[in-house]
Amino acid sequence: MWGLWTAVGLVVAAGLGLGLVFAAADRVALTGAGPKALVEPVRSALRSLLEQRRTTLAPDRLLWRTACAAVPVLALLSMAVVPVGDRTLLSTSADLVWFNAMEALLWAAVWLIGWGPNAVHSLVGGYRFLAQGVAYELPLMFAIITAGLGAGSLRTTDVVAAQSDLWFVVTMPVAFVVFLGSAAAFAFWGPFAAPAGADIAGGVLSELSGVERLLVEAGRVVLLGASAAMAAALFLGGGSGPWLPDPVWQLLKTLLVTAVLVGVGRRLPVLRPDRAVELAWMVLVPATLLQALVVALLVLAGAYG
Amino acid sequence: MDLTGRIRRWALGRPRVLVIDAPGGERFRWQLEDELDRRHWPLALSPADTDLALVLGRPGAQLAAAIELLWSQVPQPRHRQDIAADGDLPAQLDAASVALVDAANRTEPVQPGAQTQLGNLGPEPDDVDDEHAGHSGHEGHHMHHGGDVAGLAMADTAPDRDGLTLDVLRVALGPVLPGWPTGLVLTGSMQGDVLTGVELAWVDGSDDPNHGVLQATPQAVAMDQLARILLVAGWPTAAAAARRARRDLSGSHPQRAAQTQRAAARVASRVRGSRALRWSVQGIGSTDRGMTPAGSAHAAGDVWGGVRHWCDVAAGGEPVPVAGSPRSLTEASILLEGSELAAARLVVATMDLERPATRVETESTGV
Amino acid sequence: MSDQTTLQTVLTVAAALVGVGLFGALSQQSIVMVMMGLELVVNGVMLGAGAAWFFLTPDLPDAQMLVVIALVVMAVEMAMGFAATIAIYRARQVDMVDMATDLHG
Amino acid sequence: MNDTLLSDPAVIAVVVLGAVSVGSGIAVFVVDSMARATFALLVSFLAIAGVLLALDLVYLAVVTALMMTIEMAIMAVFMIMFMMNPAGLMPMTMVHNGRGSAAVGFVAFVALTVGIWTTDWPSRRGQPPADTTRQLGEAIMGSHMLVMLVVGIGLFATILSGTILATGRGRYDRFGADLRATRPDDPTPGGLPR
Repeated sequence: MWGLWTAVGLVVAAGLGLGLVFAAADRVALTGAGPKALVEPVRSALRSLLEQRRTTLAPDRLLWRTACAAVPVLALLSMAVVPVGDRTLLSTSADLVWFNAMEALLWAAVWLIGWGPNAVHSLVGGYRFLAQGVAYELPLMFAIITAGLGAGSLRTTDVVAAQSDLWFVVTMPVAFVVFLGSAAAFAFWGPFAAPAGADIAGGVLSELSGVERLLVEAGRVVLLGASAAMAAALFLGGGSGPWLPDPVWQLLKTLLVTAVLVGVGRRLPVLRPDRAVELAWMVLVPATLLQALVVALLVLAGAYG
Repeated sequence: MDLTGRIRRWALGRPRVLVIDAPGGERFRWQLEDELDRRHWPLALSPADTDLALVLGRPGAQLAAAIELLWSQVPQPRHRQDIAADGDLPAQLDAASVALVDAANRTEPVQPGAQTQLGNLGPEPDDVDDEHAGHSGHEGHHMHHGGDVAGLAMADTAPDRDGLTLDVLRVALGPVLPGWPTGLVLTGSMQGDVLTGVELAWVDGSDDPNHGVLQATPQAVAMDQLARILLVAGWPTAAAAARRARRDLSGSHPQRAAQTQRAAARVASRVRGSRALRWSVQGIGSTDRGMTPAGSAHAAGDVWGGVRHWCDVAAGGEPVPVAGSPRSLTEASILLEGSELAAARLVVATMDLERPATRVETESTGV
Repeated sequence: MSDQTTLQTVLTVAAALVGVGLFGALSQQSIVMVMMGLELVVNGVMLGAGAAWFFLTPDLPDAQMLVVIALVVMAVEMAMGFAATIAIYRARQVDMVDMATDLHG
Repeated sequence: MNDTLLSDPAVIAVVVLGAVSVGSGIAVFVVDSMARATFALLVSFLAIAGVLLALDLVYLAVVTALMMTIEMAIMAVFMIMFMMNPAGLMPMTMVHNGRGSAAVGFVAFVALTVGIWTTDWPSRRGQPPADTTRQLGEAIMGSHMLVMLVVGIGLFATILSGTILATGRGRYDRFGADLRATRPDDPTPGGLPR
């Protein structure tokens, strides 16, 4: 059994590491500068530390600052239920719901980042994020629950164990794709970056500088990294694989998911939220429900052992 | 050099740049953007995100005042530099970079201004106080006393498209925004993110006598417009590709002309062929309402039509006769009425707006 | 603390939440604020049910079901409250309970 | 079993979280700003979720946090829509009958507290299950299925009636008086080809 502080430290390190990997991959895809761009996230972080925090006219400072600090904390908390090896820092009987709840709490945080500074673009970004959040919450929930359904448990370690014969992605492709898409939506990244879009001068990020910008940006990439690790655990069999030890396999799968996510996400333009939201309600919700139905029938037929 | 100094220099080695181009400096802006792309210096989206503010050309009095206000919101460390068109561009950027590190080494107690965002820059500094985002009281009904707080007027209410009478905010966009024609100011009311009562005006722009003379092929101009649209539409990788193609098109390498043409055509067909972009922008700014004269450059009348048009020109296709294509501001403001903020930004980015040829004193737009 | 004292303390907290919520629901003028008061009352109910489950009958799921029902009640209350607010506002430009009572005039 | 059911740190956590919950519950009606009131309410809910977590009701705790956060975030939008002065830039009071309401609230609290402290609570019956989430799930799908059926129908009815109450447009507005329009006439078209 790990000591508590070791475990916390490991989760924080794993979260930051995965976030850094994601940020580096993202920067390479974005700038096309090759491997040299890999250090850019570190450079940006240092630059943010050098920068002054700024304020705006009549902001709600308490809520604003709290929300900025909450984003990375929530991302790390969602990392706490991601299985590393065959254990998690926090093994509850409802890990999957925990992961989802942290993303829901992110709503409140991002909304407040948009609201706090009392500025037009920022507020519009907050509105966009809420609309996006409402639309993608249900598909995400159904996607996560589908994995739980296949395993017959909400515990992530049970979900990984249930895939010893067959990876869930084979029978749950829709849930897998929706999970990754929703993760991008909750981190307002890639095609779902409308809340921080260039058309609203950076939206929720438009008034952030210095440490606060660093916190929010770090939270976003940590969430994306944690989601990639979670996707590997929930749908790609976690650490299972031949020859190599489990954690190595898990890391490889996580890196693969990261690469695919970045590669696809940076190939697309931002989807305008008013259109994407209709797609989420009218297509993704029924699609994920059907997916859950199919998996439920497979469970009844005994397909998952 | 001590370690901290070295780290500081490294950290600021890729400063985020806010380019402010006084009208008429397009060609020079292209060179600057190419140089920034070469150095991988990212473009800033807002003052909060800015390290370096580079001012191109000679801004007129009103634009200069707006720049001053914007500059007051940039957090330390920061550096602002006027870039001269006839100077050595890389040398000037190197100098700016050094000056930025110097600024970081000095610890100045200057606080950035407590203004809200650059979206709030009105044509006159007095207007800034009128804009006020979310904190909206209902002046129009119940026992509320109206008035203003912290110099900010409370919001008013007005009928909206859902039949609810909700708050409206007075907003002003411009004159400096990413992907926005510098010097253009949009004033209007906003409910949620829907703009009404839109009025457009140019601030005085440039003092430069060579103002408005852009020596470039229509193809390169179209590629520039495409880069702007893609930036606003949120497709940074394609925007960078368009900027690269623009550089090659405006360069003088006759021996590589065929290659340049192929590259330009590739960028154009990538944008044209993007289903995601088409799905996102189709129907925005549609002129179904019969506002646009026939024969306008925008075949389908919407942003996607505009994108296709610019792609055709940028790919070197036959230059579509653009009879009367630069739209007047009045025409544009009618088109923007009732559109969402994002849609308005896309429509403006797609339009080839007519700039006043000489200095114009804008009358007060009645905010 | 003995178990009984702990239970009583937790229930007292629940009672305080109910009291504060009642005060809010009765005193506030804005419909949204009234709803917040009601939510606090239900919050107290949830806490009480959870404590009762843990300290009294952990072998039965009934108290857990009560928490679930409390959550559902809150969701329904929210949804219907906002729907009613929009309907009233659409008709009368009113979002305050005092003014809504004029409706039967 | 000579030990108490809750360990000492857990008791401390429960008491502190309870105090936070009540304190932020009071703050809801004290702060000027609607934004702060909404998020004070959220803090109150999250504190209760923390207590439920300490009481080993993990699923309920997490679901409470999830649902209440979403509710509060949506409430924030409504508050901006409908509230005067949501940021509290101008301090103002919007209460009626404050004294009477306070009296009612206080009397309710005192009555409940007296009841709580004078009752001789029975001792714990039975043992908690190994997996509380499973206990709840089996109840929902088994012995208490009827409750969940009613709740499900109730929620469905809420979705329908809420939408009908809130919307200002019916199908005649969208498809024309004779319902013959092939494409609905909406203020914003949305992303599906319809």
